[in-house]
Amino acid sequence: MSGNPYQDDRGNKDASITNPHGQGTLIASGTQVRPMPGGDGPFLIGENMTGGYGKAGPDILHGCTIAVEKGEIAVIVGPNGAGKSTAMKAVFGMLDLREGRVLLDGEDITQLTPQARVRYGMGFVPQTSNIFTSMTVEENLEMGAFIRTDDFRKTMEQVYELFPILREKRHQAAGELSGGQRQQVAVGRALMTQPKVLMLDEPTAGVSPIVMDELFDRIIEVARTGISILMVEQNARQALEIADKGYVLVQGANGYSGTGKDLLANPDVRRSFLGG
Amino acid sequence: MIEVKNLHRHFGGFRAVDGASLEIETGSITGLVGPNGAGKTTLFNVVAGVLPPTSGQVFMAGEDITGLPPHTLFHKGLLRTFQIAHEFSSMSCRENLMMVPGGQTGETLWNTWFGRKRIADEERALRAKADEVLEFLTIEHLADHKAGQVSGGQKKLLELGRTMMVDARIVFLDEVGAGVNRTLLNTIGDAIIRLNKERGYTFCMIEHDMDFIGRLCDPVIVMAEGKVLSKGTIDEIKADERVIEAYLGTGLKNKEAVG
Amino acid sequence: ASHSNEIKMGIILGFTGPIESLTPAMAAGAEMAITEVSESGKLLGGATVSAVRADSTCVDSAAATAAAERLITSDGISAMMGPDCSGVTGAVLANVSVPNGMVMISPSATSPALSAAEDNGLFFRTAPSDARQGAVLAGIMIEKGITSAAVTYTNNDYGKGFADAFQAAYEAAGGSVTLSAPHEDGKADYSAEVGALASAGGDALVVLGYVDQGGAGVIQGALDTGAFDMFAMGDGMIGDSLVERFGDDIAGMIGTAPGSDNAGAAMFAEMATAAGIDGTSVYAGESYDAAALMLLAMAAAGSKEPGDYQSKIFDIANAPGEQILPGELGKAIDILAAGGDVDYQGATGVELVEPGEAAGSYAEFTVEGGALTVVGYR
Amino acid sequence: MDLLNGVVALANFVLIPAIAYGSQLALGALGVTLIYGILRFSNFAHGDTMAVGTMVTVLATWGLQAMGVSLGPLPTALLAIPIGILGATALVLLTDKYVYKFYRAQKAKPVILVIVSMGVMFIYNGLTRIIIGPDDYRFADGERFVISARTFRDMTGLEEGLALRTTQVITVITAIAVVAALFWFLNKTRTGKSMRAFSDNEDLALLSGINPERVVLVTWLIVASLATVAGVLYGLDKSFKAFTYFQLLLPIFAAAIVGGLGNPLGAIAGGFVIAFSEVGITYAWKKVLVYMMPPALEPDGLVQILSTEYKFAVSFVILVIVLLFRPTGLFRGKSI
Amino acid sequence: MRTVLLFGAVACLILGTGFLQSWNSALLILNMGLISAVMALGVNLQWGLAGLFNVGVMGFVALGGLAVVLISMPPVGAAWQAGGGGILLGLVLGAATIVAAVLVWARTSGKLRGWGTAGVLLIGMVIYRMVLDPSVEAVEAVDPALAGYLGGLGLPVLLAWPVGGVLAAGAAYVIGKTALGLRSDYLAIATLGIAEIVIAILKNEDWLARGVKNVIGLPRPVPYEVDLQNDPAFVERAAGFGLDATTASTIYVKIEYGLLFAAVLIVLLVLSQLALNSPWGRMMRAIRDNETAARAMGKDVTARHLQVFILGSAICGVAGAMMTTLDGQLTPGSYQPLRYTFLIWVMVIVGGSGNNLGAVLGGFLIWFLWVQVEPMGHLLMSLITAGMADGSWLKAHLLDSVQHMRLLTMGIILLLVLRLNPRGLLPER
Ligand SMILES: Nc1ncnc2c1ncn2[C@@H]1O[C@H](COP(=O)(O)OP(=O)(O)OP(=O)(O)O)[C@@H](O)[C@H]1O
Ligand SMILES: Nc1ncnc2c1ncn2[C@@H]1O[C@H](COP(=O)(O)OP(=O)(O)OP(=O)(O)O)[C@@H](O)[C@H]1O
Ligand SMILES: [Mg+2]
Ligand SMILES: [Mg+2]
Repeated sequence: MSGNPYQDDRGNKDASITNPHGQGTLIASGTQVRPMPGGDGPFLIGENMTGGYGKAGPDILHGCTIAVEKGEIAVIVGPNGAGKSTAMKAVFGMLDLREGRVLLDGEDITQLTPQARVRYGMGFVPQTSNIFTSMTVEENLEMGAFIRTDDFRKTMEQVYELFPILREKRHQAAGELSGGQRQQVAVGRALMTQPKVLMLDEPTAGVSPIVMDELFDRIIEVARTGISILMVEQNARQALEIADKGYVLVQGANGYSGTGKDLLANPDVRRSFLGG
Repeated sequence: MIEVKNLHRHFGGFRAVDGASLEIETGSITGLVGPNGAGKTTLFNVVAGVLPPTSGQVFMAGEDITGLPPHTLFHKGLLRTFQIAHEFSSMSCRENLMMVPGGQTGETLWNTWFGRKRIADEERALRAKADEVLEFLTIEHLADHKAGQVSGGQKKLLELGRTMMVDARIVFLDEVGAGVNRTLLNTIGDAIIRLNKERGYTFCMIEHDMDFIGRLCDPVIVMAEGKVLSKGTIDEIKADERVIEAYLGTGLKNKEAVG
Repeated sequence: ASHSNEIKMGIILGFTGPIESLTPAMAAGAEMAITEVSESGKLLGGATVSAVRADSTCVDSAAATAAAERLITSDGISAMMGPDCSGVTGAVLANVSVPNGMVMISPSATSPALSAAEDNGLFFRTAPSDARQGAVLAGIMIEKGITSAAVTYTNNDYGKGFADAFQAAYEAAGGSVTLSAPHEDGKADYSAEVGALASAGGDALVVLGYVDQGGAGVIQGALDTGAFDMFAMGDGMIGDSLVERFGDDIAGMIGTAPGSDNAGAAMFAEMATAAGIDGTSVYAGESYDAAALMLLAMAAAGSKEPGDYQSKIFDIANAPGEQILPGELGKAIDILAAGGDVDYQGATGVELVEPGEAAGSYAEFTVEGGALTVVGYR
Repeated sequence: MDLLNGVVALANFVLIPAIAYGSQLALGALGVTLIYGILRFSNFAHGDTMAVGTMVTVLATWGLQAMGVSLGPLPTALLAIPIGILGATALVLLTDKYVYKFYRAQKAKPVILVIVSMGVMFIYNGLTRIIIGPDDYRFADGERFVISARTFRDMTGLEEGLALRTTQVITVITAIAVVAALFWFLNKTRTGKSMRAFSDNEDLALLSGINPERVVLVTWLIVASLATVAGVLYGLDKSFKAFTYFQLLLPIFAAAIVGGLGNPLGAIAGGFVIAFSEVGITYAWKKVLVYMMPPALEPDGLVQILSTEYKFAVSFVILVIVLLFRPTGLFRGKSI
Repeated sequence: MRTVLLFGAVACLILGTGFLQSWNSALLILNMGLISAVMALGVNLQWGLAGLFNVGVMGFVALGGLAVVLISMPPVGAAWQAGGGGILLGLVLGAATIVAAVLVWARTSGKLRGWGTAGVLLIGMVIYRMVLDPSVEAVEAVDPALAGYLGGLGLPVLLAWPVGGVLAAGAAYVIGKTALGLRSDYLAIATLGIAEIVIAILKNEDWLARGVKNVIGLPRPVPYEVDLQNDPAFVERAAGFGLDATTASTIYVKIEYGLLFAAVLIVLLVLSQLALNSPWGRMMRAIRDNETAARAMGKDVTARHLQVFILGSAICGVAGAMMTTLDGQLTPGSYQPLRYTFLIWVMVIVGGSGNNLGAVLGGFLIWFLWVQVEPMGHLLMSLITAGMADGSWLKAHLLDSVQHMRLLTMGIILLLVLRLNPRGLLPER
């Protein structure tokens, strides 16, 4: 509980008056619909980000910087509560930044709403509740393509090729799938926007090893098509294996950063964050 | 300790648990693994009384406990933790622990009015015990923090701590490892082993992290498509062709080569 | 000094609530009497009389009690005209009037139960008890050869008491009631009630409700489904909106409401028209009479204290004495001042019977050519 | 012949009124269910929203009538409905802007919104009464009947009459049309699907580029229109009285819940279940049975299962029974 | 500190009424405020402590009112002779039918189950009606204008207060058992419905409490003003205070009522506070925070919810009995959800949900406003319309609408508090 008095429902579960199903938690920042001129630099960068939840909440990020180049994979690791998910949300504009800015392809998008960022080519798969459970798999994918006005049949075909199980279950409600299958729907949905950057928050949490390997493979494949990938992972070793760049977040600030291999080789990092 | 006999749980036409039978020996730390959608969580929910079974029975130490509600099972010594920590967020960590023991004098309304003295004594004892547990979990400094405001891993420790407030006989752990930092996970693993050794708790845990399973569990039960696929030590499981095909995959070998 | 020369009369009526369309004329009626006396300058050595209005809501006893309490304790009234509906009247009587020793005359509380209320001789009404109206309505129907009827009443003390009285009288006279079903006012739908009443059948549908409320809804339903085409109605239904709404669809209906054909009624109507009020509106005359009775009683007792004048009300209202009609209040005060005796007739031919209520005379209405007309008195 | 009389009596006193009443409830319940599904709370102010929409329509109707506009046999109010919808929409959107939006931004829990809607209910309640007053107003004009009982009797020579009111026919037709349109809208159009997505998972909808404020706006628009249409049809059939609309809240909620909250189809079914149980169970079946049964078996009582006083109790008991056996309502709740 | 200040402010409001209007009015407001505070306390127990959304407060209040009639009115002998036994037998049969139906349902299975249960219900209903109906008719025929019901037990009226609580608790048990036992919690609609049903029963079952014919002249726990006025000793004492007998007696009676009500309020308040600050309260907070976890930690959530629901409802019942005692009559027609359900909710929310003192404060404050908004509205409207031409349509209309300001004001207050002070004037801890 965040201590927000407006969110205090006193444990009420009365089905005849309230429907907590699928209620949002994200507080969208930003007001504009167009990016501002920015500067040069990496393809996507959250620079010196400082901020927290709500208007008055404490800062959770403290001058944290995260960047990813075109077609590369960047991985964020760190202890629980370090602010990894928060950093992702900040990059996606679901959090008010008190300092710092976010640049995409050289344009300043700090003031954009999340919807607008989707239009500018960002895709995001949250850590939890990342599918529309009451809609069919196909409708989930359609919703991924919500902002597109062109024909998205082809992209959908590609997603089905990437995740064949989804084609089988296309007319089934996504809520009836198992954890791993849901994860695939979630990534598929994000791919439907044809993003330039795909942001994944712990895509492999609760996924069996076989699916995890599969997912990592797919992620590499996606990256090869020129899409930049920014992801948070607790399966840090496998993730850093495939990462071009790695960040270790500690208490909302950059702890270590470097290429995936560097971090794996760093004894400090191994001991403190990768479990030896 | 727990015996599941030919258990079924269907959702509409879908058979999430489809005739699973398994036993959890007293004093063991049993691992439960299996591909996504194998029905592990569903099985857990049925055993813990959250979902009623479609058919089949569950026994605990020879007693039929099929379909009993969670709170009754708790008093029989069957406890569970949650995959996503379910702390009492507006209460302090200490209170989170103090509320656990059942049958407290002060939980009866009448006594809150006319049994103040007895309650006070009991509370003192409870408080001491809670502090002890917090110390065991190395989070004694958080005793007065609101549980909603501690970190995710600490919440998971708190979950475990609750099982220590009473004499649990069997504890079900649902993916304690998912989303937990590996360093912290090791701490939790240690705690589990100590509880098992020192207090004689029986554990049954769902987990996907084979290293973690390997370190703690013996035996390991593998589920697939609602049925029990195989059961054995971690090495037996890792060698089992059916398990590799259905769950582990061949990728495992590469990974080990890397790690 | 000015204190002794000022008399306030509380007028507590349901300005909001189910009979809010009747109350403005009632209040105006009472105020006519007040103005008349005040302007005569003869009462208690030229005291001015003024009215203080308060809302009884007709249904919410707590609100009515609070309002009455305020009238007595903070406005300092010497007499109370009202309340209107029987339920709140009982509450105000028990909780405010009796404790404070305030005389009250209700112009329209017609529940038979009030006859037995504990009142210390403080409570009177210029409207007759519904027990009598039930008998009158039943009598008219039997005379017209209607021997079976379905009854629907508004589900409150007025409706229920009225329906009981009607049924008893009707059955005693040889009629048969096929079904007596209540209807709630302000409800969403009356199909169920209409269906049940229609199924029970009968030569006529007796509607004992309010014209601004569910009563009209039931009639509408009965007309629409063709379940009944003959209607009989009590006083709560007699109002302009009845014909506005149904016109000749209910031609030939039978209606009753308190009223009399004495000379006073016509005089009152004339006076009222002059004052810009509808004098034929139900209970307007009763309200005039209620106010007048209390003022004359004050004159007779030579005091505005309720305890002093309460015993005079019977004397004023009944024979012997000189008959007093509306507009003759000044004359009456003169007679009283001279030690004479008056027999107040007023707008409704007032005749009080024990324990302090009007003996009752009723006008019989019907709808003819799209207009509500009086066809006789009983 | 007797059989036919029985059928006609049944149709006249049970079927037709129940169908019309059921449609009115269904339209109301549809609005409640939409808000429940998309904005996630039960709107206690819905009855009063209906009242406001209808009030504006009534005022506009009077205006039109004063100007001499008429629709011939149809009620003039139909012409005024768009104005009513406009009024209700304006009020509802203003309320959203100054009241609900704040709580949405705070991600307030639904039950807080329920309480807020209670406040809004008080305000609408007062507002309607201040503007038009608490009285009963009638604003129906045009031809009252498609077939009146008398005409029917003359036509067919049957003993029993059958009355069919214009408003009843309009109500049923509108209800069908509105429901069909709503289904098409929710399941086939992009905006509709985005509303379902929003209802399912707000955060993810945001991430898919769906503009939440737009979804909310469209929802209020639909709800205000539904409320106005339901309210006007109801008022045409009966009459307009602010208090009655508040009273309608209970059967409307019951209908929405019986059907399965959040499910539009359920709202329709629920409306009819409630209406038929209210009218059917308290109906005195004697009239029908007299025709149907051989004279020897004719009942002497009224054959009324429950007296009309308890008609609401009936719908409530049915609600509980349905929930006991189908905990989420007739149609599984939540599938907007 | 804040608590003291706010209570002080409300006290000032009531005292102000005393000085500006009259002490009788002030005491009347105080007494109803005390009753409202008790109601708010009950609702706060349910909502504040357990998040139970009771929208049927009216029903429980009305049941409390019924208790007053059943306990304190003298029995009507003739009615008992005419059909008392029959009615009791009928009720027993009715209950037996339901029990039998439940048993059949529980013991049988398959096709037999549905039909068997239905059959038992149908036959039971027919027998029940056959026994009950003639007795009811007979009872209602006994002097319908004055009696027509069985009357009460003729016991002291104060006894009716706890009995009112018991009646309400009984109803709450049935509702809670049903609604909280469903797979999801459907308490709101269940209470909304049951409240209407309770009122319907009170209105239509004349044999019980005269239905809509009202029972007037209920016995009192305090002396009658008239008796005081006739008591020379009292008159003398009143004169000592410089008061005339009438004023003194009315004030005296109100003060006595006030003391009785205050005693009830204080006892309930102390009991709730004790419970709240104990392991029981901790358990309830845990349940509120996370039901699933509490369940897994061995707490019987449904039973606790049921307990709190019953207690809260019982308190509302007690308050209802107190209110009917104060009114001196039972008028089923006057129970309106806006006044007896939603207004109580406003009190709790404005006062501060979860905080018992807050609920009490809300009870006083909102009741004060409910009573005083009308005169204040008058003033306001006169100010607004002062500039308008006399006799203008708008002016008349606005002045006519004053009584509707009440609802509007309550709504605005609720919304303002929810917006600016969402935890209420006195937040929980
Ligand atoms: N909606 C929220 N409102 C307020 N505080 C929040 C919210 N979500 C997270 N926090 C706090 O922000 C901090 C960082 O949380 P975050 O979810 O970013 O951690 P994380 O690094 O992703 O951890 P994990 O690995 O467990 O997912 C935590 O202390 C958490 O309690
Ligand atoms: N409430 C439900 N309704 C319908 N199907 C369900 C429901 N709950 C689970 N299932 C289905 O049952 C199957 C087993 O689910 P379960 O959650 O037990 O899998 P699991 O073994 O825990 O998988 P994972 O490791 O991915 O969590 C899945 O296919 C899931 O879709
Ligand atoms: Mg995270
Ligand atoms: Mg699982």
